[in-house]
Formats: sequence, C-alpha cells, structure tokens
Amino acid sequence: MPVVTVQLFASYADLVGSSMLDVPLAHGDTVGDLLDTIRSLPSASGLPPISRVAVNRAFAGVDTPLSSTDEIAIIPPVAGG
Amino acid sequence: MPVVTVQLFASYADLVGSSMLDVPLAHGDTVGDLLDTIRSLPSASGLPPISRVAVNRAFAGVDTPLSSTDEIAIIPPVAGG
Amino acid sequence: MRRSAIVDRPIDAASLMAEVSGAECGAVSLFVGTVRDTNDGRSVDAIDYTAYTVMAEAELERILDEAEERFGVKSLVVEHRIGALAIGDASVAIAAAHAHREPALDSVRYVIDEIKKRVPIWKMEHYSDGTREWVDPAGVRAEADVSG
Amino acid sequence: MRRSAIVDRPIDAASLMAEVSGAECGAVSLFVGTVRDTNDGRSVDAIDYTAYTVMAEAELERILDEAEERFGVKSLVVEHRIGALAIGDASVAIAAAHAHREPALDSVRYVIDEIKKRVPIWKMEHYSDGTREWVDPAGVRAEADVSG
Repeated sequence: MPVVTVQLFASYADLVGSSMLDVPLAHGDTVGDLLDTIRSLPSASGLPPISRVAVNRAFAGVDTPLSSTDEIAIIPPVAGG
Repeated sequence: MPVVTVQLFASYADLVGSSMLDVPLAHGDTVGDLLDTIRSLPSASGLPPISRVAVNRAFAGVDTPLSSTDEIAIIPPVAGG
Repeated sequence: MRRSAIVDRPIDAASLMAEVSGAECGAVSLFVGTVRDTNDGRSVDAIDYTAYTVMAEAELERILDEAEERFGVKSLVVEHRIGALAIGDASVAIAAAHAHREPALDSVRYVIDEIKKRVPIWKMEHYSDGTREWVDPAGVRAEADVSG
Repeated sequence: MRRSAIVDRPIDAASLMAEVSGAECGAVSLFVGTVRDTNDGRSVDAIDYTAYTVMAEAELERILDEAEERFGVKSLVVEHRIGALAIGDASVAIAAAHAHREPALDSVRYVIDEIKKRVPIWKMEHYSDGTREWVDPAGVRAEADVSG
C-alpha cells in the first residue's frame, strides 16, 4: 500500500513529536478516509480531533480524493494576525 | 433692535462677498426666525437655502432661542475629510 | 492618548500611529485621506481647505467622545489639515489603537464618516482648466464667484 | 500595486502605505497587528510565529483576489511576519488605497478577518511565568508538550 507523508505544524507537530507523519493510503481514499487512518495510528494518538486538511496548499473537504503525489497537511486551529 | 453678527464661510462668504453678515434680532427670536430674517436681507439674496446653523460652536435646531451674545454661524455643506 | 487638532502644516501619519500605540494594544488602525488628482472626472491641480476652526475642533472632540463611548477606544488621534494642499498631500489622518482589532477598525471608520457629515471644513478645488469651485459632496456644486 | 508576503524580518508599515498610495487614490487605510503584553489576563514576554509558508502565501493571494473582486481595490499589500517577535513588534500589516474611503476601509477589514480564519499561521506565547503555549483563538488551548 502506498504511503503519503502528511505535514504537521505547531501544536500537532509537538503532540506527535515530528513534523511529518507517514500514513498508508489506499487507492481511491478521500480526505475523510485519510483522517480515519490517522486516528488509528498509535503515533498520532495524541492529536485532538482534526478539523482541517490542506491538499496541495488549499483547504480540502472530506470528500476530496487523494493521490500519493498530493501535498497533504493537517492544519491546527490557526492563530495568525 | 439688537443686531447679531453671523459668520459666513466658504461658498456662503463668496456669495455674500463678506465673512460676516449683520442680522437684526428681536427678543425671543429663534434660529428659525433668524433664518427668515436672513432670507429677507438684500445682502444675503445670493445665498441658497440654508440647511445648518451653529450656535456657540455646535449645530442648533430651528427652535433654539438666540441671544445677542451668542456666536452664530451659518454652515454651508461640509466637505472635510 | 486622545487628541484632535486642526493643523496648517503637513500631517505625519507615522507619528499619529506612534502616539496611539502601546504595549497593551494589539491592533492599530490608520486612515489617511489624501488629495486626489481627479474628482467627478475633472482634473484637479490643488485644493484649499478652510474651516470654522474653533467649531471644527469642538466637533472633532465630540466625535472622539462618541467613538470612545461606542467602541471603548481610548487611544484615538485625529488631525485635519487646512490651507493649500497639493496632490497626494494628506488632508486628514485618524489613528486608533485597542487590545482587539474590531474597536480599532470601527472607531477609525466612525470618525472619518462623522467628519464627512458634520465637521465644518470646506474645500475649493482648483482644476487644470483654470477654474475653481467649492465642493459640495451632496452633488450640488456652488459655483464660486471668485473664479478667474 | 498588489502584493502579499510571509516575511521573517520586521514589517515597515510606512513602506506598505507608500506602496499602495498614488495620485488617483484619495483614501489609504492601514491595519497593523502587534504583539501585546497580555493575553487572556496572562503576562506575555514574546511570541514565536510559525507558518505553513507556501500555503500561507497561497491563501493570502486568494484573500487579496477576493478583496479585489468584492471591493474593487487594486492597491492592496499585506505582509505577515514569522519568527521570534517581541512585545510591540508588528506581526501583520495590511494597506489598501482607493479613490474612495469605503473600499479602502472594507478591504483592510476583510483581509485581516480572513487571515484570522484561514491563513495557516500559528503562534506560541511565552509567558512571564516561564511557561509557553500554542494559542488557539477558539479558546481551547493546546498545552504544548515542549514547555520548560
């Protein structure tokens, strides 16, 4: 099964202890499937419920299909400004 | 009859040809009475309908009573900013 | 810091920003009105601003009172310039600071909106064709009998 | 002039104002967000800002697109700083210019409001008591496991 590297930032990176998380991705998986998989990973057990995912540098809904070449990040509550 | 000196500015001063207008004031006259008197003055015949009057450096309604010691001005449409 | 003034020298917007800023304020908002090179499609060379100065100062103070009352903003400075202004010159600047952004933004907007409605200041525009006119923002222009 | 950037050096708000200003613009609006010395009643010494920089830049561009579309403002510049900031440092500055004041004021407010909602930037506050925390504006603080 292919693996995608999901980028982590700020509190999420601290909670996981890394700025990257390797996540197995099945053919046809969507953002929602990816989040389910992340929840099942022991290395990600410290993460709170994830509210937002970015695919290729834009926010993406749970139905967005993923490919192994996508740039994927999970986005903690933002605090810019 | 006492006379009050009414201050004129900008277009009003240009239209009258002076920055002051002497206006007779009867005892008990209000702002509305003053405006009626101004309308009757030949020297003020060039003025458009006056929308706003200031008494003692604040806008005053037509029912405001006047005394001869008040600082009175008629205010052309403002264009600050 | 709360201050309002009618001035007859250039306005230094950066200095107004510095006046209102403080370690307890996370948001600073600034508005600057400048002389445009066109108005209603006519080419403008310069503007003379004139004021009923003592009343304009009193009215500005009342507007700052209202802004503080409505938005809780205590750090609020406004200057309006009078005299002969060239294209690009600042005619008015308003700076506000607050712990949070909404009061800072709201108070600046309130002050400029109220200035436009009620502060006794007038401007004569000098056009490129040699004419000049008192500006009536309501749209009814009073043709100045001093043109020439 | 339209430009957005994530920067890791001090923000010069006056230079942003100069960038957007022009003879055809009668109104310039500026918002500056700065580091406050207190937040939620806690004394703050400094803030580290971090970003998903490539996405933050893309999101800022989308926000400027939307502001231009909504308000017709073409002169719009925004910079957000990342890295270690001290009390009083500007973290974000937005400048807009337009012929008229409403679009200039509206677009600045739109940009800062949208930044707060959707630009992937985070801040860790360092408190005077030696602790530090990632700030969650929704109110649920994520206690940083790097405190010490």
